[in-house]
This record gives sequence, C-alpha cells and structure tokens, in this order.
Amino acid sequence: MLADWPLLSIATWLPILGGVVVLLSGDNGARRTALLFALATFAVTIPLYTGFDVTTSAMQFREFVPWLPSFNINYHMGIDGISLPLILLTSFLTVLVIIAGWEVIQYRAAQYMAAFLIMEGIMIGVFCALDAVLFYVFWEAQLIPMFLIIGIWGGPRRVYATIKFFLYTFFGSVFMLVALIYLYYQSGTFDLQSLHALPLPLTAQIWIFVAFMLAFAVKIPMWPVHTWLPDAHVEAPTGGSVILAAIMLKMGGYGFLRLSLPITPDASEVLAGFVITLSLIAVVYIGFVALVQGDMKKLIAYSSISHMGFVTLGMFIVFMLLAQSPTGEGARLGLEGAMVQMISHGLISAALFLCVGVLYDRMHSRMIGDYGGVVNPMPVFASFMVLFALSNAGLPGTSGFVGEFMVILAAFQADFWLAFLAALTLILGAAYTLWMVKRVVFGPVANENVGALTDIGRREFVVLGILAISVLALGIYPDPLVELMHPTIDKLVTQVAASKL
Amino acid sequence: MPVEQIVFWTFSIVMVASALRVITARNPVHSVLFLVLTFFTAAALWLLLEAEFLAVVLVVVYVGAVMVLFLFVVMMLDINLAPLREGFVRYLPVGVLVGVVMFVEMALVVGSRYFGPERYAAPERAAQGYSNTSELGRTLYTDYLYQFEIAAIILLVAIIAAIALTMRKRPETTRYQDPGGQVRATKAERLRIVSMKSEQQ
Amino acid sequence: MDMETLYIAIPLFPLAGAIIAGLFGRRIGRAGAHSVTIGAVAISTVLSFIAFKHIVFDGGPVFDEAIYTWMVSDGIRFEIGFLIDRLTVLMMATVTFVSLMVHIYTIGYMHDDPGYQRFFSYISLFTFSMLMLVMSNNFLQLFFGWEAVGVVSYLLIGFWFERESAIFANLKAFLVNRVGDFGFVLGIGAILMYTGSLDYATVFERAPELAEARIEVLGGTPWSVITLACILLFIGAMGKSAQVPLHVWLPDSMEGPTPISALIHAATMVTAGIFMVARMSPLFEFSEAALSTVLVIGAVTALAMGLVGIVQHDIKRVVAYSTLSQLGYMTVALGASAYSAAIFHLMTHAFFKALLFLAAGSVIIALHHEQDMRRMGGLRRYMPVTYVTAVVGSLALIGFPGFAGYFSKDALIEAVHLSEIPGSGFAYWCVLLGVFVTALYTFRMLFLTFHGETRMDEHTREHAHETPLVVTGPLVLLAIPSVVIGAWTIDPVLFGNYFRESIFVLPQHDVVGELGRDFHGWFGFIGHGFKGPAVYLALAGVVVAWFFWLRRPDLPEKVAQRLQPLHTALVHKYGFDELYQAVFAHGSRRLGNGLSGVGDARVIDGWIVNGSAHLVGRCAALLRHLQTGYLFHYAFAMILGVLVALTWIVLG
Amino acid sequence: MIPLSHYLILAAMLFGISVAGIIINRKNVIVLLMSLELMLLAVNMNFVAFSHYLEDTVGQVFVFFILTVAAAEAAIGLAILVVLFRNRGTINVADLDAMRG
Amino acid sequence: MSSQFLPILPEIVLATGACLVLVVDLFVSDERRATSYLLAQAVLVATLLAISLPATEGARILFGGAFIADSMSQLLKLSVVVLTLLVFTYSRPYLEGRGLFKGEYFVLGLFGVLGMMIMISGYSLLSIYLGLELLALCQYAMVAFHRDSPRASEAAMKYFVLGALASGLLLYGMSLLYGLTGSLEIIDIHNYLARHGVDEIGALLGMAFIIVGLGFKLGAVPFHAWIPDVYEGAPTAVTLYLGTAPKIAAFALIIRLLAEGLEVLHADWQTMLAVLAILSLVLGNVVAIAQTNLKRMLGYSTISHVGFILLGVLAGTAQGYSSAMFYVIVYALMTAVAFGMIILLSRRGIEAEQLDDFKGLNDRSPWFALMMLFSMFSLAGVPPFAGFYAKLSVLRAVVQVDQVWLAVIAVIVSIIGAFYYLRVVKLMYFDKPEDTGALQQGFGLRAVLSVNGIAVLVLGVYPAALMSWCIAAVTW
Repeated sequence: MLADWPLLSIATWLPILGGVVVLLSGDNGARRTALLFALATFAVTIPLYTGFDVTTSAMQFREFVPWLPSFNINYHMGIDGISLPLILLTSFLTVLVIIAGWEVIQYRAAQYMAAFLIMEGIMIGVFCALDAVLFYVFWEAQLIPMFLIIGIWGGPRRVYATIKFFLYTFFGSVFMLVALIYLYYQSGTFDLQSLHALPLPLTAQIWIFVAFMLAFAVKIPMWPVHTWLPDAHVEAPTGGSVILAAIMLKMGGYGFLRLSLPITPDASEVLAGFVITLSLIAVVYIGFVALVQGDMKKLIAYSSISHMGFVTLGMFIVFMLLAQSPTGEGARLGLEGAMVQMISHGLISAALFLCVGVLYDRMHSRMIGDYGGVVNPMPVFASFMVLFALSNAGLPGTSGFVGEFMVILAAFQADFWLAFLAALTLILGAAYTLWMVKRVVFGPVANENVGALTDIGRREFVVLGILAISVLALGIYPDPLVELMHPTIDKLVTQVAASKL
Repeated sequence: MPVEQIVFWTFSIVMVASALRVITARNPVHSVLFLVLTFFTAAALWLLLEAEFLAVVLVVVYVGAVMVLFLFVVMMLDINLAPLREGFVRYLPVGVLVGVVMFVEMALVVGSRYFGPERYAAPERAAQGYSNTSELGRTLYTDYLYQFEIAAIILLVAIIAAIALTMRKRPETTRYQDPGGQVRATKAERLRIVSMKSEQQ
Repeated sequence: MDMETLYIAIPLFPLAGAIIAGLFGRRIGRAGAHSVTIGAVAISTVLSFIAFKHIVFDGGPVFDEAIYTWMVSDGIRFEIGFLIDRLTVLMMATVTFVSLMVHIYTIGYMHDDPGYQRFFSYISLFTFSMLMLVMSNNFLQLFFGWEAVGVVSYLLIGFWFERESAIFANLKAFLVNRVGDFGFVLGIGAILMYTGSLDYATVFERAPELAEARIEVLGGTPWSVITLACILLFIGAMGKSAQVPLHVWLPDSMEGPTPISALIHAATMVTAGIFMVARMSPLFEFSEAALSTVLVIGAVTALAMGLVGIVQHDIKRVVAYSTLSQLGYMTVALGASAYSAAIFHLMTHAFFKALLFLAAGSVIIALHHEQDMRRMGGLRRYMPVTYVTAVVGSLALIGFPGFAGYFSKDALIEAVHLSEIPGSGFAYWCVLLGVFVTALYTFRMLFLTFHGETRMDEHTREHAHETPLVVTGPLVLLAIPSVVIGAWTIDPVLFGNYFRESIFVLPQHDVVGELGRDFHGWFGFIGHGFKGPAVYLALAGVVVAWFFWLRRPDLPEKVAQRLQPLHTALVHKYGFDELYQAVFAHGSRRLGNGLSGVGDARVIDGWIVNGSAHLVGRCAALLRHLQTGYLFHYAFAMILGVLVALTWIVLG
Repeated sequence: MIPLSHYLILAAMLFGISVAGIIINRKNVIVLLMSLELMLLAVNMNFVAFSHYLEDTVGQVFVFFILTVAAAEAAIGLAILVVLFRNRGTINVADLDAMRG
Repeated sequence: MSSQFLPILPEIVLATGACLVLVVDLFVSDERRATSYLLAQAVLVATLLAISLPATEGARILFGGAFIADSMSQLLKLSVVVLTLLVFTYSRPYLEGRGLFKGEYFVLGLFGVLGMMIMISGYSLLSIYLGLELLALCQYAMVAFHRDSPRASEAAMKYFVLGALASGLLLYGMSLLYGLTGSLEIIDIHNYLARHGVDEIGALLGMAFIIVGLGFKLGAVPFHAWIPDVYEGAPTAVTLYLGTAPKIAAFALIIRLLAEGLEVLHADWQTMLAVLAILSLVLGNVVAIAQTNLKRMLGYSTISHVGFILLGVLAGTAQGYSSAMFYVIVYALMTAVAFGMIILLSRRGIEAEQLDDFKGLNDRSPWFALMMLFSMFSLAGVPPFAGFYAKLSVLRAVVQVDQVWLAVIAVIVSIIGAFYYLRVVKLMYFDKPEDTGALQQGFGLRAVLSVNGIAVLVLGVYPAALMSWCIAAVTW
C-alpha cells in the first residue's frame, strides 16, 4: 500500500512545505517544528529503502505528471541504486543539522531552519528527477537557500564567499542548460532515460560533455574549479558546511553518473584521460594544499576536494578498464567505489564540520593555531574528533576506507600509476588530517581559552554519536549499501560500453 | 526646360540651402525663419506633386502654428546663445561626414536604380475638377476613421500634457496675502512680552 | 563449542574488553577496566592455546572460511574470514600470551596514570587488531588488521598526549606506516588485478601464473607481476616491521608507556610484517627478485640499526634499536626463504625482547621514569630480580648458546649462509657482523645499568628498590621461556615440518630443509654452533663491552673521537630523521604552501576567478562612461547605429 | 518630367542635413528639435512623392497624420523645454548631465 | 455594427473611461483625489472585462486592415491592463507622498494604455505609428510630471528628443516600405514581399530604419541610451509605468512588423537583431554592475533583458515568438515587483532608490525581503522562478535554429548579470539596516505586491498555462 504513495514527491515536498510552515510560524517553536518535519521526511525515505527492489536497474517509485506539455517537460521522478543512497543521506543529515543548529543559531532561527528544510527538499528533488529540466530546476534552485545560509549566518568574509559560491556554480550550470536544450532538439524530449538512448555524433557529444562537465566539475569540485569551496566552507555556518560538503558536492558526482556518462559515453571515453588527470591532480595537489591550511574548515574543505577526486577517478577509469577488456573488469568496482566514497564522505565530512562547529561555538575561532590540547578539557569530544579524523584518513573499519580502497583497486587494474598516485592519499590524507588533530586535539593545553572549554553536551553527543555509529557501521559492513547499486551500476556499465555514435 | 523642371530645381535648391542654414545659423531665431522657408519651398514642391491640401496644411498649420510656437519659445526663454554654439566647429567635420555618408548611402538605394521611372512611371496629371482635398477628406473620414479618432486622442493628450506640465496654479515661490488670516490674527501670535531684569547702573 | 565459534571468540573478547573499558571506563572504574580487559584477553589466550592444541597436537583441520561477506562488487567477494593453520595458531598463541603479560604488567606500570582505563582499552584493542591480522584468510582483512594495528599504535604512542614529543612521535609513526601501507595497498591491487580474488587460497593457487604474467610499470620494461606485487607488499612489511628506510618511527615510538613499547615491539606490531611475508611465502617464492630485495634490506637493517644501538643513552632506545636489528635478522631469514627460521626467531625474540623491555621498564619505574643510562649504574644491588632476568634476556638476545635466541639466530645465520639467492653473500656478512654488534650494545646496556658505580642522584638512589610483584612476576614468567623456548621448540618448529602447508618453499630455495639434514637434536645444535663464527663473535662482543664500559670507561669517549665521522653518523642515526624532516616534512609543507599560495590563491583565484571578476568590473567602470549623460552623445550613438546598419545593407 | 528618384534623393538630402544638424548642434535643444522637424519633412516628402507616383492617396493621409502628431509632439516637446528651463535655467544640452554612467 | 465594433470594445471603453476620469477629475478637490484614482482603476477593470469577452475564432482584421484582433492581441492587452492595474496601485502611495497625486497621471496613464492597445492591435503602419506616438506622448509627459524636479525634466527632455529622433527614423523606414509596396497594411506588405522576393534593397533599408525605431522603443543597444537616465530621472511611479507594460506593446510591434510584415526578410533582420541582442546583453549586464542606484540598475537590467527578448524573436519561429512573448510578460511582472519595492520602502520625502536603501531589509520586513528576493532571482534566471522559464524557452528557441553560439553568449552574460541581482539580495539579507524605520505604506500596496511577488514564483512552478497561452497566441 505504501508503495502506491507518491513517496518521492512527499520526500521532496514535505520538507519544503515544512520550510514554509516554519517560516510563517516565526522563531518561537521553529526548531521543534523543523525537527518534526525533518524527522517526518526521514521517516518517509525509510520505506524507499525497505521497499527498494535490489534486483532491478529500472527506476522505482516512479511518478509521472505532465508539467510543461508544450516543451515536453514532465514531472518525472524515480530512483534507482545510485539515487537512493544519496536521498537517504540527505534526509538523514538534515535531521542532524537541525539538531546541531538548535542552540547555536539565535539570529532568525526560523529562517535558518526553513532554509535547511527547503534545501533538503530541493536536494532530494535533484536525486529523484528523471526529467532534465526538472533536474536542472532543482539543481539551480538549491543555490538560493545555500546562498542565504552562508550569507546570513556566515563568517566575516561571507559576502565574498557566498557570491563566489553562487556565481561559480551558476557559471558551471548554465552551460549544462544549453547542452540540455541542445539535446532536446536532437531528441525532442527532456526525459533523461530517453536521452540515455539517444545516438549522437562525437563532436556533439564532446561539446555536451564539456558543458555537463563544467557544471559537475564545479559542483564536485574538481581542480582547478575548486576554489569556491574552501571559501564557502570557511564562511558558512556549521550546518551550511555540513550540507555543502556532505550532499551538495555529491550532486556533482551524481550528475556525472546520471547525465555525463550515459548520455555522452563516447565523449566521456575520449576525455576520460583528461578527467582522470584532473582527478589525480585533485588528489595529490589538493592533498598538499590541505596540509598547510591554518584554518580547520579550510583544511577539511580541501580534504573534501581531494576525496572527491576519488569519486571522479572511480567513474572515469571505467573507460580505461573497458578498453582493456570488453567486460570491463574492475569498472563496476570503480563506479561502486565512487558511490561509496560519496556516501562515506558525506558522513565523515559532515562529522568533521560538526566537530569544528563544536569548537567554533565555544572559541569562535577556526584557526588551528588558536587551539592545542583540546583533549584535556574535552575528552569525549576529542575521541569523536580523532575517530572522524582517522576515518577521513581512510582507516579500514570506517567508511572512509571502503570507497578509497575500491577505487584504488579498480585504478590499479586500469593502470599502475593511476593507483600509485591515488594511493598517495593514504599518506597525504593521514598527514593533513592527523597533523591537524595533533595540533588541535593533542598536546598540552595551549592557552587559557582552551583550558576553559567544556566538553560536548548531550545534543552534540547524540549528533556526533549517531554519525560515529554510521561511519563505523558502513566501514564494517558496507554490503547493504553496495548491494543497492549492483543492477544500476551494471546497467550503467552497459550503457557506457555501448557506443552512441 | 519645361516649367516643371524649373520649378523643381529652383525650389529644391532653395530648400536644401535653407535647410543647411537651419542647422548652421548662429541665431536660433534665424534657424526658425530658415525652417519656415524650408517648409514653404517644400509646400511648393508638394504642389508639384499634386498634394495641394497637404501643401496648404503645411503652410497653415506647420508654419502658422508650429513654427510660431518655436519662435515663441525661443524668444520667451531668454537664452544666452554663446555657449550653445560651443563645439560647433569642432563637430562640423563629423557632422558633415556622417550626414554625407548617410545621404550617399540612402541615395544609392533610393536613386534611379531601384526607384527609377521604369518602375514608377510618372502618373497622368489629375483630371479637371479633381479635388485633392475632397478626395483626401473622403478617405480620411471613411477608411481612416479609426486612425482619425486616434489622432484626435493624440491631440487631446497633447493638450492635457502641455497644460499639466506648464500651467501653474499658484507657484509656491509667489508671496500672496491671506486677508482672512490677517483678520484672524491675534496679539498673542504676533507679540511676545519678555520680562527682563533691569540692568543696574 | 565448535571450533568456528571459538575462533570468532578469540578476537572478539579483546574487542569487547576494549569497548567496555573504553566507553564505560569511567563507570566501571580502574579495577573494573583492568579486570574486564585482562579477563577478556585471558580467555582469548586460553582459547588460542586450545586452538593451538587443536591444530597442532590434535591434527585438527585447517580452518579457512568466511565469517561474513563484507561486500560484493564487480563479482569480487570481499569477505571477513579466518584462516587457522599452524602458522596462525602459533602467532595467535604468541600474541595473546604476550598481550596477557603486558596487560598484567600494566596494572603496576600505569598505576598512577589518569588514563588507566583508556590504556587498557587501547591495548585490548591492539590485541584484537593483531589477532584480526594474523587470523585473516584474505588480503582485505589483513589490511584491516594491518591498519588497525597502526592506528592503535598511533593512539598508544601518543598516549601521553600532553607530551609534545609523544604526539610528534605518534604522528610520525603513523605516517611512516602509511608509506608502507601505500605500497601494501598497491600490492593488494596487483594481486586482485591478476587473480580476481583477495582470498589467500585462490591467490596462492594462481601464484605460478602470476609469475608468468608481465606488467609494464615504467616505460617499456616489463616486470613480472609477482615481483611487483611482492615488492609492493614488502614495502608494507617494511613499514610495519621497521626496515630501513622506513624504520625511523620505531625509536621515536618509545615515547609511549613502556608496556606499549614491549607489546608493540616484542610481540605484535613489528612482527606483522614478518608474519605477512611468511604468510605470503607462496607468492614470494616465485620471485627471486623480491626475495633478494627482502634479503638485502633485512641485512642492512640488521647491521646498521645494531650499530646505532651502541651509541644510544636512553635505555629504551637501545632496546628499540636492538629490536630494529633483530627485525632485520628476521627479514633476512625471509629473504633467504627460511620462513620458518624467521618465525622461529620471531617467537623467541618475542619472549626475550618483551623480557628486556619489561626489565627496562622495571628499571625506569624504580628510578622514577629516568631513562638515561648515564644516570644509572650498579642497580643489580637494588633490584636483583630485574637484574637477573635482564641478564637472561641479554644472553638470549646475543645468542648465547643454549638460550632461546641462540637457536633461532644461529639457524637463521646458517640458512643465509646456505642460501643462493642473489645478495645472500652480502647478507651473510652483515648478519655475522651483526652478532658482534648485538653483543656489544646489549652488554653495554647491561653494564651501564646494573654494574659499575651508581650515577644517579641521591634522592633517586634512596628510593631505588625492586619493583612490585606485578612487574617482576611477568619478568620471571618471561625469563623462563627466554631460556628454554629455543631448545624446546627448535626441533618441531624449525625442522619438524611444523608449518607444513602454511609455509611454502620451492625445493631449490629450501635452505631450512638443507639445514635440517645436519640437525640432530637441540643439544647437537648447540655443539654445531661452536663450529661457526657466530658464537665467538657474540662472546667477543661481550668482552669488548666489558672492556669498554666496565674496565676502561674512558675508552669509549676516545674511540668516538677517533672515529668521529662514524660516531656522528651513528649518533644522528645516519641522518634519516634529518633527511625526512627536510625533504618530506618541510618539503611537502613548502610544496603545499607553494601550491596553496601560488596555485590556488594567485593563479586560480587571483588571476582567473577574481581576475575575471575584476575584468568585468573594470569593463563596467569603463563602459559606464559611454553613458555620458549628454543627449548629443546618445543621439550620436543612435545615428551611428543607423549608419552601420545602412552601410551593412548597402555593402551587403 | 521629374522622376520619383529626384524627390527621394531630395528627401534623402534633407535627411542627411537633419542628421548633420543633430550632430553639429550639440548644445542647443531648439535647433535639435528643428533638425528633427527637417527629418520629418524628409519623411513627408517621401510619402507625398510616393503617393503621387503610386497614384494612391494613402501616402497623403499618412502625411496628414504625421503633421498632426508632429504638432502634438512639438507642443509637448516645447512644454518640456519650458519646464526644463524653469528648473535648470538653461537649455544647454551640455548642462544636462545630472544623470550619467 | 456590433461585428465591426465589438473587437475594439476594449479600446472604446478605455478611451471613454479615460475621458471620464479627465472630466471627473476636474470636479474633485485635492482631498478627494482618490476618486480619480479609483475611477481609473475601475476603467482598467472594465477594459479588462471587455478584453476578456470571448474572442471569435481566428484573427479578425477590421478598419481596412488597420486593426487586428487575434489571440495574441488579447493576451498582450490583458497583460498590459493587468500590469497597469498593478502600476497604478503601486503608484498611489508614492504620488501621494510627493504631491503628485493628480488626475493627470492617471489620465495620461490610461491614454498610454490605449496607445499600447492600439499598437498591439495595429495592423497597418499608420495605426502602429499612431499608437506608438500616443503612448510616447503620454510617456514624455509623465516623465516630466514632477515639474519641480530638475532630474525629471532633464530625463523627459532626453527621452523626448531621442524619441522624436527614433520616430523620425521609423517613419522614414515606413515611407520606404509604403513606396515599395504601395500599401500600409502589414498583410499587403507581407504579400508583396512574398511575391517579389527578398532582394529588394529598398525593403531592406526600410527594414533597417524600422528596426532602429523598434530598437529604441525596446531599449536595445545602441538605441538604449535613454533608458538609464529616464528610469533614474523619472518619478518612481512613472519609471514603474515605463518599465513594464510598454515593453509588451513594443514587443507586439516587433511581432507585427518583423515577424508578420517582413517575414520574408527574416534572414536579414535576424542578423541585425542578433547584433542588437548581443550588444544589449553585454552592455546591459556589464554596466549594471557599476550602478549604485537601483532604478538605474534596473534600467540596465532592462537593456539586458531586451537582449534576451530579441534572441527569442530573431529565432523567427513560432517557438521563438512565443518564448519572447512569455519572456516579456514575465519580465514585466518581475520588474513590477522590484519597482513596487522601491515605492514600498520610500517615504514622504525619502526616495528609496539607492541600493543601500535596501540594506538589512530582512530585519525590517522579512516578507517583503522575500518578495524582492523572488524578483531578483527571477530576473537572474534562477529556477524555480518564472524568469528561469523565460530564459529556458528563449534559449530553446535559439538553439532550435542552430544558433547555439548565441545561447552560449547569452548564458555567459547572464552569469555576469546574476552578480548585480545577487548584490541586492546580499544587501537585504547580509547587511544590517541603516534605517530601521518600519515600512509605512498601506495595505493595498502590500497586498498587491505580495500577490505580484508570489505570482513570480507560481509562474515558475507552474508555467504551463501561460506558456501554452503564449504558444497559442503566435500560431496564426
């Protein structure tokens, strides 16, 4: 019975409705209402998981309503193995973000909560949309709440950061719009699945790919279009950073999987080397950059870029693997690794940003140099922070390991040197993360401000605890997650392997 | 040379010359007067084109009303002419160049190649008793009724606009008396008695 | 209880202990924490011995099964599973036993530490990780254990997190280990690529094929896949087992509390590499190049680190360098295909090195955390038990005939001597020389600490007395095997075909087998030893040490001055630390600063991003002047527009 | 007989003069307006000539309306001029730069 | 009679009504000036009703080809009248606050609407010209309406001179077309050109002049120069009027003249429009960045949006026309919100036209900050607001005719454009208010402004109805 409900629409619109309600109801009780809606949305996404058929690659929970018939634009929603985990991640993290913002946000709490709820709905929409325009609408609309979140509740340089963020991502995505329109004229439809089957000449594919790439590369972000991210992260309030790192970046990766690879497989193949190069630069170059950051959030932001390099790497080595053998051994491993990496990074980066948020709320500084010996006054917090840091460094048994491991293994099958460079992250990731931990968490109490810190409260404990459990669970037993993706990834590999020329 | 030709060339030359003077005259009053002359010559040429009514209207309405209005304004606004001529010489070459180029280009198009006699043969002279005015009037009040009404509204708007813009009931800058107020004035409003300590000598 | 449950229970007990002590430490209190963890590890130990008995004595079947499927991707099953064979049970027994000892010892050693519960949690976790490592039947779990061990060592070394040196050392340890893991994970990648599986059984089955396969790594030179894979895996082992040049973390790791040093060095972490190579013997056997690499690196480590041990003043560091050197020995054995000899040495070493560490710890406790040998001396009077046990340990370490170390080391040296793998000649001379060096530094330590005049301050001396039973107890318990374990087990372990199928040696590499032909019981082996140079070298070392540090204490100084360059090199540990600090630590920071400051900030953000924004801004500022406010300009613009249009039409 | 193109060229000439006038008389609004009147005259000339040669009165009708509108326009234009002069005390175009950029 | 006059019933109603307002206004005292206002609104409503009368099937051409009533004219007139209703509502408090609350404003406004309606229905060069002039004259007068404002009169002067120049140029083009085709009716011109092919250079010349005239009305570069100055100088109520409905009328002219009359010359005017469009897009967006006055900024923004509208038109397809139509209607709605906000924030004696006046609006009135945010993001073309679909449909039309490069240019400059819209949002939300006074304007303005703002969102979430209406309107 539940399966007959338009669950995807509910998951998309319920939080948006919640946002409106919160906005209208004012600051009193905004937190509680917001939490209620977030929980309800999370509850709605659970049947998506339980009712998900892991044996098929077909879109599930489909909804189809004509929306703009004259343009053949439809309200077409549906999920498969690559969207479901991201949806779950979104609804899950929003709950945590709302709890995390409970006391910290005093200025216009209703607007804050509403922005997050609305953003949640929009992001879920992105992952559900099966119509290119619908996808684009959600994709772009999501900039607005984020723009406001960073701008209103952000740090001192928030204006620079937020405008940079907006224009950067806007820059990326408008070209995607042109490409989508172009595709519409080649096919007469905006339906993503029909576009997947659309034959295209190579030149056209390359242009489309480049246009898509601009959008997704900025979002993910890939070197060299990554510089918005550190600024945005640094200035955003904790919740904003969490959502930004945990989910918004994933939209880029999702875009690659949903649009770039299946729609322009041949161009992807031609340009795979280019993307792989950029990915590796992201892993290595950004690793070094992260090392020297004096600002914790910036460091984590750079770390995100580096980790997302794995995502793109995992996606594009597929072509090298397919070139080696027709069955593409290792291709699925790479793709699933990329997906797992996205989910895991969602959890870990969220946790790390929340950790920084905990410190920031107490000290109002994100600079590593202002800290030292945090473990002394805050042992519980320090344990969490060390756990998440280790996870960020790819410790086996935590989720951070799974995706990296899969991608490195797959990369090795593509080429030794790819794996070599990618595996450098084992060293670099550990270096920048643990060096930060060393300077912030360990050591003698650096100054009296640190000495006066109080350990995390119950609410913070719950949020971090839930994340810690998730990170460990995913690391110890990732199969339930990976299992969701098999048919979808299989299909994707088939799509990618088949030339559309 | 037939009379027509003489008339055409004479008036054309005068028209162009006076038009040139319109834009080059030092004094705006002169410009207006040269413009009047231009209109007159144009009216003459229109007569040649058998547009008698319009020729007359041009003189009566345009010269008689519009140009006089111009003159009126020129004279009413006591304008210091000197600064208005600044840059005249400096921009003369540009103006001439642009004007000439534009003329040449337009002439290339509207010249005989496309609008020559083979395509636009000279019409027969109108028959005796043909009245341009009545013909025009008939057209105007039948086929062009709709437009005529619009023109009426345009004129109405012009009236409203001109009045709204220029008519001033009582400019705030003018001082005027309010007799009622003067009558109602009381001593308390006008006179304040200040008690001061007498100064010791 | 069937065996599978038992096997599962073995690692889970320490894990449970760790979790309870870690998460609920405050609630259960100190006593609670140590009871829980010690109990858990004790159960584990007992179970390990049961398993040992089951496999070795009862001839129980080898257990090789998955516990659960971690993940399936691309048709590859990633599983968590156990392989319990003779090699495994030996390691399990060693690990759990040593761990238990350390746990008990900790009660005394950490008595006053505020992080008591945390400490127990860590060491239990460490035990769990190590067990996962040795019990694994696949590379995934191996890597899990591998890294987990690294992490817990990270936590343990940095246990006293307020000490700047400790948190420096733990970061260093982790990063150096990560370098090894970097190679390790690539090795796993190579294995997976060519075998399509991560299970030992499948992989080993296909090892001969791998030996045939070729891979191009550097322009045009085809490498044997198996060589590549083995070398990569060995890089991992180098990290964990602290082989040159990845050894630098180990001496620094002495920053951790002594039980840790003992645990990490003696029994567990560092032996992981040795164990791993032995476990991978079916792979390494097919690559002579890899074996040769192992051999040479081991030999270099054995000698070079021993030499450094001579000039150390910190008692724990001497032991640490000794460990490095001994690890080199084991590695040499591996490289010589004498896997069983390596494991044998590993085992004996575990006992006597733990003994030495705990003895050193005992001294340190007695002297209130004084570690500098220059401020010790004459302690045998104050702490006889410690002294005696230390002597036992030292004798075992230098390979005094009859003691545990003698059997393993001598077998090992002989094996190298017999080996025909390229580099074995070099290695042989290194290990021989190493014997002398070992004796030298070991007895230097012994003499400086327990003999001669007392050099500590009054106050410390007054309080110097024998340590309590929780400390001395384990010392005694460890001293016994340090004496007898070699003689007792050399026959079964080394020559008695103990390992059977769990270690694979190609016939042409079978040096231990060759050795075994001359073997006639442990006693005979002692006699045999006197025919070789090793025993004499060891004795020479002891004598020299006596002469230098007891007889003529002024001499070392002079020798050092005479051999200034060598001494400097040794004191600076050959400059590895300085080099790494300069190249990797500073270099990468400078590179990072460069990339961040120039690449990101100036080029991308400065020129491209903000540059284009400024460009637009400047264009705006410039273009707005087109709007002059002057009517004639506006009109002129329109007319120009018309003119352009006209020209276009007339010309077009 | 005078061909149509003569009239058209004459109109073009007026047009050119009016354009030149707009450019040259940069400062004086009144002359500017007169130049515009010249332009209208050129247009009217065109219409009348076409009307004659096409033998179609419609062109003349158009001219009639143009004259009407031009008158209205002039009225409003001059009204604005007066308002402007009252406010600014000048009709110098060069002084009208309160808004720019 | 009914068949002849029913289609122009709206015009009749409006003209009559305007005269009525004019007369009534004479007899009401200044205190009861609201009567004129209400009456004017009533006239608009009546006109609206008259327009909404069910149209007969297909297009009807009346008055010897001078007038056309078709679905396009119905839709556009409807939009014009609705927008004017909004404009009048917004204007009232502004005018009241500045002693400008006079009947003339409404009378001129109504006649202007009449002009627009005539333009929209104009099907001969003459009626188009007359409609255009009627509108233009009203606008000139309205700009100068604040008689004591030097800026207003300066703006009016500039507007007037340039407008006169533009209509002179336009007329010259018309005269050439007339001379060539011998007719003033669009339909005849179209047929003539269809018969005689496209190599009539005279027709091209005429076309060029006509495009110049149209370009001026719309405000396309380089005929745009009046827009910033007039927008800034005119009283906000008048800017509001100028910035909204007349764009729709000008758009109608383009359709009538180029798409219908000169359809045959499509290839030629496409090139010209492309140049105008690109120039407008670039200049409008770039220079807008440098502005500090919101009205002026919106002026430049208008120029850039004109570029987009021209893009839709130059596609020369039904898709293109309908998308441009959608665009222009949506654009007028979005801008109305922005100007409405300026009026909302202004108080007696205080103009709120500087960007800085919007600082911290979120603290003063979250709701209206939100409305302004809707408007700004919509203008920037960010979904889910109506402006996005406008851009989408235009780009779609451009891509369809294989002019992808134009689409690319358009999106690049719209990124630049996004910046200055964002700046407004930034001021409202990220800055602290300098002026913390409460908003003073009355309920009517607030309510209508809210509806207007929400409409921008609703049209974005559900654009189908308006879009299909636009599509139906251009299928002739």
